[in-house]
Amino acid sequence: EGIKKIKVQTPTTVGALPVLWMAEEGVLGEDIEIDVKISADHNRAISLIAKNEIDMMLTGVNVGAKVFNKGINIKLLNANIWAIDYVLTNGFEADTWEDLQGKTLSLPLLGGPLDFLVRYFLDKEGIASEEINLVYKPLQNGARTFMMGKLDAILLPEPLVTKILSNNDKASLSINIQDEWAKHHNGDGRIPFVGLFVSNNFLEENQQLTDSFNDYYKIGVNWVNNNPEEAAELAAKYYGMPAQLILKSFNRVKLDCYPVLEENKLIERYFRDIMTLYPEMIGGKLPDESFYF
Amino acid sequence: MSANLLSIKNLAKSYNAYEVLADINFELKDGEIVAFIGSSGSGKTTLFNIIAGLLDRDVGELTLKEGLRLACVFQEPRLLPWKSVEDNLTFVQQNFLTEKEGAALREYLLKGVGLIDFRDSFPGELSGGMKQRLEFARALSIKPDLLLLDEPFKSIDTGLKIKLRELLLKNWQEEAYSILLITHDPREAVLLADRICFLAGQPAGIEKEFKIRIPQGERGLADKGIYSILQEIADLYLMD
Amino acid sequence: MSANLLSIKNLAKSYNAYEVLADINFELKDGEIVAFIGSSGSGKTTLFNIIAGLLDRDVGELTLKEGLRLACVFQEPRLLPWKSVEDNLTFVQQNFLTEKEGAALREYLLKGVGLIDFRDSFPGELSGGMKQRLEFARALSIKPDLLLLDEPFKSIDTGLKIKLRELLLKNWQEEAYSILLITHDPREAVLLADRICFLAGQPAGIEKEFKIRIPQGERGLADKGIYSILQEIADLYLMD
Amino acid sequence: MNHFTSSFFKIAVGTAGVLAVLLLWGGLSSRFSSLILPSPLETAQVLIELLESGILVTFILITVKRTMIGYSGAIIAGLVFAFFLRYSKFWRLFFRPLITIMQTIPPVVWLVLAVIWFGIADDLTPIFLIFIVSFPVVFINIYHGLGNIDYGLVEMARFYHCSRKQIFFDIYLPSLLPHLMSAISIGLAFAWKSTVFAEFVGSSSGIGFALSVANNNLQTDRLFAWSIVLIVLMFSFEYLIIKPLKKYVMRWEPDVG
Amino acid sequence: MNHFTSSFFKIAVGTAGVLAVLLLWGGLSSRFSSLILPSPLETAQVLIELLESGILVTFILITVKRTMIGYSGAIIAGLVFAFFLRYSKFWRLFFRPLITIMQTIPPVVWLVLAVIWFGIADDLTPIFLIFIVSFPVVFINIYHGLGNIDYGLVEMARFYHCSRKQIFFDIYLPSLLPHLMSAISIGLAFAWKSTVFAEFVGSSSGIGFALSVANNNLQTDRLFAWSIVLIVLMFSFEYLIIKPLKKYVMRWEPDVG
Ligand SMILES: Nc1ncnc2c1ncn2[C@@H]1O[C@H](COP(=O)(O)OP(=O)(O)OP(=O)(O)O)[C@@H](O)[C@H]1O
Ligand SMILES: Nc1ncnc2c1ncn2[C@@H]1O[C@H](COP(=O)(O)OP(=O)(O)OP(=O)(O)O)[C@@H](O)[C@H]1O
Ligand SMILES: [Mg+2]
Ligand SMILES: [Mg+2]
Repeated sequence: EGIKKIKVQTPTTVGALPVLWMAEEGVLGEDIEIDVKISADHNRAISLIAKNEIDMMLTGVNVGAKVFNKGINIKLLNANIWAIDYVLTNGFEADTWEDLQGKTLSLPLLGGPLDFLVRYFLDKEGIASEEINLVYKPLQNGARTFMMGKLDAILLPEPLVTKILSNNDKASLSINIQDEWAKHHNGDGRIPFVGLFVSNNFLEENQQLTDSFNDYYKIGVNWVNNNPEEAAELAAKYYGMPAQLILKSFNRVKLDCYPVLEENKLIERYFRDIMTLYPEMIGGKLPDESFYF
Repeated sequence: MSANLLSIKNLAKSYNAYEVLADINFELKDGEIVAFIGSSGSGKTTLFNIIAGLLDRDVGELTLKEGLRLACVFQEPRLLPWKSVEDNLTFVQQNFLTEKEGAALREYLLKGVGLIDFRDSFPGELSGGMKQRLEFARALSIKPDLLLLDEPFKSIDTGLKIKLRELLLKNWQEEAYSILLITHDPREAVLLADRICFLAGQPAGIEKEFKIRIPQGERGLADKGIYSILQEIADLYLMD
Repeated sequence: MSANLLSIKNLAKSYNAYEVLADINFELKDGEIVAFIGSSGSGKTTLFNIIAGLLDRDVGELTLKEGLRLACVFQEPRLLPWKSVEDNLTFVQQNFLTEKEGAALREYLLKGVGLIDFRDSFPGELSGGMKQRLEFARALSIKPDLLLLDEPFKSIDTGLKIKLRELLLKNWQEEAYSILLITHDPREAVLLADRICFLAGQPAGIEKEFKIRIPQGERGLADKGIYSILQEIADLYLMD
Repeated sequence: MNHFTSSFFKIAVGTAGVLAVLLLWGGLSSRFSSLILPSPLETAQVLIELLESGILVTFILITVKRTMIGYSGAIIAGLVFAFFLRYSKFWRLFFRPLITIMQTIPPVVWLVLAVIWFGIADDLTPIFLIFIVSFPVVFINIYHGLGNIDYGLVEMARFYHCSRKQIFFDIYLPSLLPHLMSAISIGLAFAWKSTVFAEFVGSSSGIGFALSVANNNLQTDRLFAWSIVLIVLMFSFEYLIIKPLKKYVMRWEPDVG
Repeated sequence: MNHFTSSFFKIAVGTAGVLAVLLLWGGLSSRFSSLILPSPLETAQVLIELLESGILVTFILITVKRTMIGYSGAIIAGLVFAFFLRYSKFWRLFFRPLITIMQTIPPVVWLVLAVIWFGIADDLTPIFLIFIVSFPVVFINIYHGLGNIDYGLVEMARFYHCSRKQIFFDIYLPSLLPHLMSAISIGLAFAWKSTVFAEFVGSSSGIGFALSVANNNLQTDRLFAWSIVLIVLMFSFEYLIIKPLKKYVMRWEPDVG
């Protein structure tokens, strides 16, 4: 009685560490409880938020835009992960996309963000996408097949990158997706991967609470960046990964929050590029301003 | 005492296109013993199954006296394999007799058919004749008003047959039930029945009826009346 | 002509703790017809199943003449429900007769047992006695050397019984097979067999053997020799 | 009732059931965004799109092919193992636990093994998974059916010197057929599902792959459209192949009620 | 062979089969990184860690509870529907296609529906999925078993005025029990699997959730450790509950060979 619950659903992403920190620390006060549900299923999160059974979710920024455009009543509170993906190669080094010509590259999802990014870069560099043998495999399967030496290259997010590198001598870190992005965007390599979304229903009823949630989230981001060891412990506790590994992977992850205007500009830039290749990825149109907080 | 237990009018039955019975007319009085004979495949079991309500007739009327308690010895044994010999009796008794009454009767009947030592065996552990005797005991175990017996003495040797026949008649006198008996042996029929119906033809009907007026106890196969009936029946069989 | 088709020495059998047969000694000569009688549950089927190789004996020796062709009428019908009447015969014939030989014999036997009109029916469409006759025809359909018959005349009326007995003996004269017959009816035994073994006791043994020297064709139930054997058997049944 | 009205009646009642579900679905869907629950109409539109694009037929053929290969393998292996284990006590004791293990290992783990064994071969992984999932179902049903065979008939056949082949074809097979048919129709649903699952996680073609793309891209209407395709396929198998086969196989059975 | 040596023999042969697989696994694993195929030893270590952390027992209890609830529901519904559909032609025609549909709809789609119906409830979604997946298996097996009942016995009982209750308990049930037992043991494997699947995708607790986390983190050793847990659970059910029950249920059957 009297205790208010904020229900947040998230996959096992670094982007949720600030929320877990908030929940553990009880930063919102004694009468507010943050209930974090961990599940990899985006669809479930979306249905739940549409039914008002959860209040917030962490998911891909593009996923949020897409469901927003399809009429689900949500808002982006902030985007928080800006760097996370890398190309690993097996037994050879590749500095550029040209080096991957004639090779097999595994991507997790046809029409997903990583697929978009690769095709975007190939397009920019004038390489036909047929020149690289693109195969689509779920991340874990792809990773294992790569470990078996049956793939030339694979595009992976952290912490899988660190995990593969520390288990496979032949694997080398070849292309930094963020650097590639920078090449085409005036040296700014920030890509808005993961966002924190809130249901408008919750927002309307809890304006102030949402504001302070968002503020604390940003404090949490700083806490994670300043206390990587403790943050890694937190991840180990909730996600079941070894803390050492997560700690190591932090070097290749950019968790940050920016002032609203700057953030929105970066997101719109990303969405515009998406619109040129895979408009369906964000629901066929740029989301209007009510998408942003 | 002479109300009709059963009356059948113009009954007919066929399996698909194969006509088995046609135009059967029959009445059974209270306390009567009637035997049905006729060659194999003539339709005796079919008629019985219709009377027992196990098979639907195609046309005709069949009236059973209200509240009639029927019991039956089936031609192929229908024993519950997962119940012991005694429990196979208990199973059918429960709707007719009290537990106490039932237990006494079971004891009496199992002794009568010589299965008392096997009361706890399962049917799978009985010989062919023993199964047949169990069927027999089960039919008597509900104190029926009308007993339908389809080859009850099959696989049973003469000595035992006499014992069972005596058991049947003793009960018949005490309980005053009626009996419809199917048998392939005319001698059994003449020794037991008041009336014998001979089923023949294709489709079969009751071709001939014999009445036997000598009291059961006093009949012998060599008696003149009995013997001539047996002769007549033998002729009928040959003609069919 | 008098070699032993079958010889059994000191055979015994029990089901779990229940001893059924003990110390059975028996020899069968070529061309002989032997009947086994004995009260229900005495162990006749058990002994047959052991001879047929369907059941293992516990102790004792059993020798069949090499290459002996056995046929059997089982006490409970064992017909293939998914094969027609005629195909049930064909099924067992295929390992013994050529197709042509087989077809002629099937025709002959189905006529003999009165099932020729039902050759295309399935066993599920036959009456009890018809199934029994089919079993009978099947046993004869492989031209056996030794015929094991367990109650072959069960559910079969007198007229038909006489026909089947004639069929059996006619074949017996032509084909010169031996027969082991189980029956609950001593009259059948005395009319058919050269020798009758009476099984009794618990565990059962061959308590008594009767030899009948009158040729089959000339026997009548009222003959003096036959009659006295029947009397003796009746006494044995009563004592058991 | 003559034959025409009776079979008309059958179809009518069956259709009524399906219609009831459709109505329920329609009613429910009006309360949700199509992202969460698409309406039957939206689903039908997607279905037509898929049909026109040609992808429907292509993927159906791929999935059916894989299912047939994997499932025939499972049926044959199920038959062989069932006989083998029923009649060899040693191998029964030896293999029984292994089959239980096979049944219990979750599909994700099989996928790990499939990666090891088949690498990137696109067809083999789904076929393997179908086999793995449906083999135990088929096996257990047949094994159980073998236990129900009237042993008296087998004894009779042995008695009359019938060869193993004759006993197999004239006694075991006809006795088994009803069990086999039900094993096959139960197993079929699982075979379908496992093809779909395998394609879902480890292939770049077929209905399961289409479902996975639809699922990841939040195209719930496509998800439903592909499910409808699966349902229609399953019905075709049941009513055009299995049902008539069953009837044929049981033709000797006198009809009861 | 006396009783002791015989049951010793049984266990020895069964264990031999399992050992053979372990050896094969051990041999194979030495050739791969533990990310791809962990060795039995590594797996055992993880198992011990899980046990010590207490998470093993917690998750087992959660998963077993869900499975039991969903599965008992499926068995009861399977029984009821099987009887109902066997004896009412109308409802048979009405429901038969619906059950086929139920069998065919892929689990991902059920998950979509589960979210709509049950929302966030952490337990209900797995329970629902178990029910949905195992109900058709149980239903079809029992329905098929009902078709095999000796109708002569039912007629006999009707003839002797036995009530429906008596007929049910003294004829249908004993005739059905062998089928029921095999239905239950076949279905159980599916019930387990569907609990695991449901937890895998839509829950934050239970063995399936643990598997999903392990899979996401590419912790193949944990994946195997949890599979072992599942296998042990399945064996316990089979050999401690179902087998003895089967034996008891079939005690009237004279032993054949
Ligand atoms: N499977 C079994 N398990 C236990 N006991 C059995 C089994 N089969 C038969 N028996 C017992 O063995 C005895 C002999 O049986 P068998 O069938 O040989 O008798 P039979 O002489 O053929 O009798 P009938 O004339 O009634 O057919 C019987 O007392 C029976 O109870
Ligand atoms: N289910 C069935 N389908 C088709 N025909 C059948 C069926 N049952 C019996 N018949 C046929 O009906 C006829 C009569 O069968 P029924 O069982 O009544 O004979 P019966 O007089 O009892 O013979 P028996 O003395 O041999 O037992 C037989 O010719 C048989 O072929
Ligand atoms: Mg009859
Ligand atoms: Mg016998």
